Amino acid sequence: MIDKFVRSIAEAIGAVADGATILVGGFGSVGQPNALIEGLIEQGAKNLTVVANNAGTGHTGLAKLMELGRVRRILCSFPRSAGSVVFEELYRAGKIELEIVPQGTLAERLRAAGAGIPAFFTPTAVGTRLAEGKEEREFDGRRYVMETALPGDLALIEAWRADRLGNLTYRESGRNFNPVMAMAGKVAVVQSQHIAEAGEIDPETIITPGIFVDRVVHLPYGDLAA
Amino acid sequence: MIDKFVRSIAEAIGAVADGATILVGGFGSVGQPNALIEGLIEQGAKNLTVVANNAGTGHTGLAKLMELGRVRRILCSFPRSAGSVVFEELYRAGKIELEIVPQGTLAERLRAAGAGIPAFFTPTAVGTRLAEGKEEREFDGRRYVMETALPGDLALIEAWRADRLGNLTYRESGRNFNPVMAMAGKVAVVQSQHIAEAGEIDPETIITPGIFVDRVVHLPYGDLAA
Amino acid sequence: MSEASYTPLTRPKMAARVARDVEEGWYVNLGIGIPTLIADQVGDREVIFHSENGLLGMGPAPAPDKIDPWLINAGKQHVTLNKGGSFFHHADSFAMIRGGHLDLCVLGAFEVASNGDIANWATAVDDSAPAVGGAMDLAVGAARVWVVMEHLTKEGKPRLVKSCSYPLTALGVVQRIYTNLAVIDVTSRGFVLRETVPGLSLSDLQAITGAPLLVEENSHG
Amino acid sequence: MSEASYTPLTRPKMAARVARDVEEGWYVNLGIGIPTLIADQVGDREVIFHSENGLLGMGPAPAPDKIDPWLINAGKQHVTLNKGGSFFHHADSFAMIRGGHLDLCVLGAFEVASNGDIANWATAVDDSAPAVGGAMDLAVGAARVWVVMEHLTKEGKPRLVKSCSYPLTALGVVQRIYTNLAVIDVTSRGFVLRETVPGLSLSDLQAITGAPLLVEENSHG
Repeated sequence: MIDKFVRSIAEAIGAVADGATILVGGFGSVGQPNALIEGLIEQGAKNLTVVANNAGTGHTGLAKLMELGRVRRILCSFPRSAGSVVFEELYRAGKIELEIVPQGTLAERLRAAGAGIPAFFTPTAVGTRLAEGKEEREFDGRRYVMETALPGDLALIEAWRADRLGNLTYRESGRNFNPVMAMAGKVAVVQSQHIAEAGEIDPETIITPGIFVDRVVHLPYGDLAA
Repeated sequence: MIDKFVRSIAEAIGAVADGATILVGGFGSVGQPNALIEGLIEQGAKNLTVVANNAGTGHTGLAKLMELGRVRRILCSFPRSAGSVVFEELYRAGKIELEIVPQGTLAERLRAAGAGIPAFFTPTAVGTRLAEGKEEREFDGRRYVMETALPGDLALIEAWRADRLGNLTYRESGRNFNPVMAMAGKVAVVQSQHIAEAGEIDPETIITPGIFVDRVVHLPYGDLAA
Repeated sequence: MSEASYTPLTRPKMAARVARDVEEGWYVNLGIGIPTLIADQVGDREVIFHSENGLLGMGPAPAPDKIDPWLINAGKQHVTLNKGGSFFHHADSFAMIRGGHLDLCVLGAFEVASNGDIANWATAVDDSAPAVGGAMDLAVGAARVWVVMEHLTKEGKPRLVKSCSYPLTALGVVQRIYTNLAVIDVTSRGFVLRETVPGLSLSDLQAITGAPLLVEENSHG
Repeated sequence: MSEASYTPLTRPKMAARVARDVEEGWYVNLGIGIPTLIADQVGDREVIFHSENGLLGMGPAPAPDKIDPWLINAGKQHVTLNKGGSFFHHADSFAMIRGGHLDLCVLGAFEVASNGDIANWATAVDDSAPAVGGAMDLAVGAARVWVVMEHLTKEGKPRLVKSCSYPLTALGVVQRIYTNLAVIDVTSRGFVLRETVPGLSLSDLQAITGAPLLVEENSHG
């Protein structure tokens, strides 16, 4: 019988090589796989590339991973926000590389990686400094830049509900980047608030089918809305 | 108040210009907008380009539209199937143009059109006669062909449930091409088996948000499974 | 030519002025800042608000005791979902944006040029780590891109210019600008003045605008 | 060297032979024809079957009185959905395929070349309107592509060849071939024979195979 549930965060994270690319779900504080990020901190891999919408806040989670000097490079759309103190200090000190990616391009590059599309054209960023060095091309008289797929070695996902097959649902704006990152990660691991029996989630409502998911750890740290 | 419901098939179809490109949902007989196809037949537009997975069977629906000489060109992945007699006769007689598109490339070209992506690269069809004349390019040592977006002037969609805002759900394998065609159509019109009040469909389970939908006609021609 | 002879619009009034032009049935994305205020000003018209983090049908802020921590907008503020709203993931959300499905996007800006270029993400060329978010996608994707901003910077420099000095967000996309002093269309001929606050003359406005303001014959100046 | 000295596998036995190599937990897409028969042969192993028209967790055909007309597979046959199955649209379905998420795809074929090229969609170069369906996507996308087919055509010609004569479906993708006579791996050195039906010698098999068959030292011939 297939059973993607594992008993610990460490087991979920598994082996992560130095230099790996880690995709981290979430937008703002919603849908962030905080426990898995802690697990990655524990695990110890370094020289990481992190792909996330934001560059962490305060001194926990992503910010802590960066503060520990474990992140060589970060790709995100919104690095600077209230509380992104660790990132900003590292960046000013030249201790972390940054690639700013427009939010829609970030989402599409992740989906492309998951969908076997190595590159695509987008009108976003044409003529701006984020298009510098990128191939440009016209279609029907409009200018586009070419963007490439952004795959990850490991995707850290937060879900609302999961079953042993790895089928996932999310909650409200907690969905955000999680489904495309689950697709784009060579290995996708999930922390889920709730668990369900196989067949309990209506097959019409599964957002991430289990084919994209490798391991799930049940972390009922509380229904924040309850 | 927004109300995308219309009272008749004719109203749903609206004005269709000669030479228009029509996207027709469905895979096999499931999820096919049969009533809307009839409406298009009634409406009278000719010299049409049709995009559909199959090229019609028997002498009804798409086959009838073709038999009436209204289709100049068809793009599909599976033109020849049991009962595709009308298409085959027209094709042999040189009275219809055919572009065969691999099924996954067809789906992706439609999604691209809906997502503002003018072109993308895919490994599908590399080195085959379906890639003849197409731009080829290597990424990381693997060969890919470039495919372009496939937008439609009008998308004909079959849904299971719809509300006045045009939010849709589908039923089982009736989903197929319908969601990507709704995205890719400049105008998307829907025949829906069931209707719901706004807010009645769980917002987590809406497959096609109303932003992609223009008009909906309620056609309770029977829950086939009941 | 006295400044006292006219009253600039307050931020809520600017938002209200934009809201007047928003039509029922439109799908609209509102940027952070003044644009956010527009949602409360559309009155009885049913307008569907999109938030790029995966919401359609975004409603107003909840009462403090009704906050749902899972429901935030792109500005990370707590919001609600109206009946008939929906949730989707980021790639689908930006498919809506990039695919031209939004009827309108209203953005704030540092500068708009008379050719429609907009600069609204990086405050300086040497800003080392500016946050672009969804601004570039929204600016190129929506069917209509309107900007709402103060007519002048805090230092008194024009924000409507011949050519942007800040790093660009997108080229030639802005169609209309609402400031605290005027409504200006961006046309193939450049800025066309549509209206001003009462008491403000064209010449006074031109003096604080960085590019020529045209007036069409049937304009309601 | 008599044909009577060995018994070719029947179609169900060919399917059963393939099924033996399918591992629990794999996500598998089965082509039309013999591959379809594999699903019933995996026994107790939990294997998740994908159908390109938007199903994961496809189950067996329903009893005639339990047919659900909305639930068909890519071959347009009525099927069921196992517990834990899911529905999705065509672009998501082919994202699974093209994105390399399927562990295995088993296809029928007209011909397979010793470099892994497969021809399985158009029966002749001058076939004017062949139906490709999802064959080209499946052939390039799955992590493993296996072919199950008769060793010879009805006319007695080899289907394992040096170079395909039929229009190609994909280049260099086939990893293993199951015929009614043998199991053959496709390697960088060409066809490597893994096993034959009892009583069939390598030389007899080579005589009806269109490209050299290698045998590795530790092969179970």
